[in-house]
Amino acid sequence: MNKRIYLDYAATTPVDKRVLDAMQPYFYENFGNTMSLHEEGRKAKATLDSCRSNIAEFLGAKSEELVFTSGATESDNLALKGVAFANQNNGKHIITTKIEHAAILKTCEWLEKHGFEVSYLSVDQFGLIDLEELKNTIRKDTILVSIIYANNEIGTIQNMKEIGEICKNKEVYLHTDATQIFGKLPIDVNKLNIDLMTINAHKFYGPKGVGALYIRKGVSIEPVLHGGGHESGLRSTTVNVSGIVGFSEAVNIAKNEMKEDEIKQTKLRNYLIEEVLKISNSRLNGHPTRRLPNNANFSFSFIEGESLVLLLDDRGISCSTGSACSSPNLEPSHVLLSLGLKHDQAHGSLRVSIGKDTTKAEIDYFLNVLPDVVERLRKLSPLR
Amino acid sequence: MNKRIYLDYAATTPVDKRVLDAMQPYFYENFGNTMSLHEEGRKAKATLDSCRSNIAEFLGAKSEELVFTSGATESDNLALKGVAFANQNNGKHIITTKIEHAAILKTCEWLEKHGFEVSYLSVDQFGLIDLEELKNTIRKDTILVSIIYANNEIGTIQNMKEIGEICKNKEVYLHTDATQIFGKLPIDVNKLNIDLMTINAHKFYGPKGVGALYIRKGVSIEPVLHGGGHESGLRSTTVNVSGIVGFSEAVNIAKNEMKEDEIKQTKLRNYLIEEVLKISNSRLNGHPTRRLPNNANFSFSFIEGESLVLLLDDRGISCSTGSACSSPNLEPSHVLLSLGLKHDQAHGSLRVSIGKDTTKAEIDYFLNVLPDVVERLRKLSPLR
Amino acid sequence: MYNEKVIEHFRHPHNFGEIEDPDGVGEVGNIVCGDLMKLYIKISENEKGEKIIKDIKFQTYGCAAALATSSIITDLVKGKTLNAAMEFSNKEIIDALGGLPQIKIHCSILAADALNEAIYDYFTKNKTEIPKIITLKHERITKMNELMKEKFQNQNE
Amino acid sequence: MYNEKVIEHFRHPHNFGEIEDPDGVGEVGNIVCGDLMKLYIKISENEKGEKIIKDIKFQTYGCAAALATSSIITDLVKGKTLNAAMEFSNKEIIDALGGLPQIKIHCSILAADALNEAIYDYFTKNKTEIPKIITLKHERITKMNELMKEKFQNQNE
Ligand SMILES: Cc1ncc(COP(=O)(O)O)c(C=O)c1O
Ligand SMILES: Cc1ncc(COP(=O)(O)O)c(C=O)c1O
Repeated sequence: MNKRIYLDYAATTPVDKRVLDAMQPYFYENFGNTMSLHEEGRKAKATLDSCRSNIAEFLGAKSEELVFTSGATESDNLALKGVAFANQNNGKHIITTKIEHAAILKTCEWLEKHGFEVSYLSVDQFGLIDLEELKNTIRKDTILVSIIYANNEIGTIQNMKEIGEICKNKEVYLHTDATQIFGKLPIDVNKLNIDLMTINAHKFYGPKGVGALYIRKGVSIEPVLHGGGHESGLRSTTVNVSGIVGFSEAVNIAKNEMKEDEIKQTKLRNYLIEEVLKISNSRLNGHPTRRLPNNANFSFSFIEGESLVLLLDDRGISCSTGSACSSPNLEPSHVLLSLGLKHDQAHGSLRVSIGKDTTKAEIDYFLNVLPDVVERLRKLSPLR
Repeated sequence: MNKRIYLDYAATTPVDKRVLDAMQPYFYENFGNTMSLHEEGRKAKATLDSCRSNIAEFLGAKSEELVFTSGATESDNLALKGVAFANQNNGKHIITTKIEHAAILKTCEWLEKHGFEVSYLSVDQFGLIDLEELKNTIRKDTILVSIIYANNEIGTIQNMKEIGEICKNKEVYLHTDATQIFGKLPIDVNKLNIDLMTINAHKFYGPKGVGALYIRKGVSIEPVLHGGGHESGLRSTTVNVSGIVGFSEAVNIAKNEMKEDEIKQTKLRNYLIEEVLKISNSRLNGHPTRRLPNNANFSFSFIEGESLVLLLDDRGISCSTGSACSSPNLEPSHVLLSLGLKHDQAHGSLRVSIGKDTTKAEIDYFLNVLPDVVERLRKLSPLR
Repeated sequence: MYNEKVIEHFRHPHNFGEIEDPDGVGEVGNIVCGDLMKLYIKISENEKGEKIIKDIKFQTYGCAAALATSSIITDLVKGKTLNAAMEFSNKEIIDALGGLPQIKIHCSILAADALNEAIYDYFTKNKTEIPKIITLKHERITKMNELMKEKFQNQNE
Repeated sequence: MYNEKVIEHFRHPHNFGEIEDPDGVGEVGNIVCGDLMKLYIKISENEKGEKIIKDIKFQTYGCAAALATSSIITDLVKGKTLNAAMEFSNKEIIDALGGLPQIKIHCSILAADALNEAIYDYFTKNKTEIPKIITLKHERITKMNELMKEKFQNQNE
């Protein structure tokens, strides 16, 4: 293969050409500031409004329930800190899980330093939380439950409907980080009783640096970035119109192609899993069926993930050990440890995430190379 | 004139075509996540590194002293909250001015709610702070001074060198919001003894949604957005490489053309001011000479700014009353009131900000239309 | 932010200017807030002998919404009986304009207030008994005005 | 993040595998941390009658840096006198590799430690007196290892 094979769509995706095309007019033709009174400003504002309602509609939300941000990290920070500070008179207890993205976990750590108490729900071997544990953990002073919808490393999809019902019955706000699932599977915030939801654009063929937070009408929340009062005062800064247009166009494409992509990718992914598991001492991490259509995560005993990724890279294949964010980190994946994996299994993990453009030929090439590379590293290893 | 005349470059600028060209390859060709270990990731990281050092060099800073953000608002929030929380053991007193951008003022208000004390320096009729007042306001428990370098409404440029010396002698961190001056006039953070500096891209022909905070090595600061540990842990979220490439290209253009633009725009601006002041009961706001080369700000007695802007807009001219951010706000400009203007003068203000593409013909058209429009509104007004 | 109707009235306001010898003048708002409206009315009688607003003109200092609401209230009230005018509510302005941005609703209130004050002035000048509805509103308006003045005086210190 | 030299050693490591009948074996690091190194050495004498490291091989479980440092230490030490090898410092690895990322410096320490442990093992097996420099390092390494184990055991609970 001459072309590289990109199998790290969970880290980030290329911008779809149609998305870039849609963005082009908003750099210097329609470049206005949405806050300006004049025509350039009004045009920008109208564009913003239409993108907002387009994306909101896709979620079953109202236009005014969507706040644009710089990405999922900021949305997570806004959801947690914003709700925590705005509701601290009702209690200072927050519930999340042990398998959240760093954007949630580090924010929770910060909140703990600022007087909040956080409970971390454990997960079973497949990465699912225990609904009973959730019920029992909710207290009188619990103000927020935040649960990752589909995990970024192992792809496990939570039982969001049941979670939503529990939170609704207990009258506590439910936030979910839906970054990995948004644009891949349909979501209706009302059917699921979700109060706040984090999404971004660059995980489904939109541009980087753009995200949003869905905030159900009536949820009390305060801003994290203070300033000129944009986004109904919840997120100040000159609005990145071209980025939001790209986000909205990515949604348009998802509306039309999501179903088809899901079927195609699930099939490819299942084939991939089946073949990879033929390698001795390999295992699949995450849930066998309740998982993102594009995610596979493996552990190979006796070898370490970074080496594996770099040797695959040498052969023109791009994967990751876990989340891209934790790459320079020395600790093994907190997600895999939470599943009950031993440290060596957690160190030896490989995340393969496919995308719109992934072909069977690419997967076959990968399947051809992988056993080789695993074998080579095992030869170097003192472990047997 | 068929084409619209955009005289609101202080609100936002169109992206320079060369900037957009530079960005194009980073949407789907080089789209990697800077945190990924594989080739796509390493390429993205290398691009990020080279942009960072390019922009840092322009400021006389070291590469590792620059943290990318989503814009000036976020940079301001990071500077103030980050330094406040990291240094609260040394004191909880912060000094700023009465003429800051909302991104500073609203952040200060928030800090006041969280146990910090903020002193607001007054300014003279031209918008300059009193250096003696600054000296006398610095206390043992002052941890940060934050002063806007060039004001976004009236364009007044502070005596930053003297301010820097005072802060250095008193051993207190100096932050400046340089959003409006960056890319227009040369800045050397070392010569000016600036410890933290806010800049962004969209005010000088770069894309929206991208900014940076210069943080002198050794300054203690903590993050505002928590997550995967990007930007040395100071600002998490997948790095917006295409945006940063655009930012860097805007800097390249500024390096080459800043001087020439300054001369051209100052000349046009002076002509504009001279002609506008021929209108009866008009005045120039801000400093007669220490002002941004592209800024003019006027008050016209007996009429109100929004109406003026909208009637000019009808004639194809885009200006603003003050900062774009405060447009939907009913209060008159806090900046103009700080200069000692009466409420009616503050309400009747017009900011005209020119840019790279502004021509004398455009200014002449504006000068032709303006007296007419002022006259019309005065006819409607009960004030004489 | 404004709809076409509002912009149209702003661009081409109706009935602006002064009435030379008005029967009543209402002035509301203040410069400090950025909106000042002055309504002039001329009263006469119709065939039925009812008092009507024969003529009405405005002078306004303020934003586009202030000018548009001033313009449209003159349209809405001109030729109406005084009795009808006394019942006038700012909702009629909003409806006639097809809506106003939330933060500009106060302009419609201001215009309605100006009409009230002009009618109050007419009754005062004529030394007739002032209808309760007008006096009550007048008192509220005066009160509000004083409060605003106080608020902004403090701010200016 | 890695330079070419590191990547080259990672891609094509030198002297990997086991020595059948080694004179000393050093094993350091642990799976929990993600790096485990095993160095095998074979000792003989040169013409001057000095003890030399005749052969050296490694087996390593770990990241690219762990593999590269393992590979290069075998190059650097092979053929050296035992006395010289006893003075070996991880800086030589870093220099020979032309630098390592800050967070990977510990891999070079690990490799140097593995060498020390292999030499310690050689002296122990031969029941000769163990030089002070080797014993001191050995004690530090054992201590560290215990601390790490403790730390991670707690984490796993
Ligand atoms: C002085 C100043 N600071 C901060 C900002 C906010 O910039 P941004 O829109 O990039 O957040 C602006 C412009 O809007 C500004 O002029
Ligand atoms: C689940 C999840 N949350 C949050 C993020 C952070 O997204 P962003 O880079 O847009 O801040 C990511 C991806 O990086 C993610 O996968």
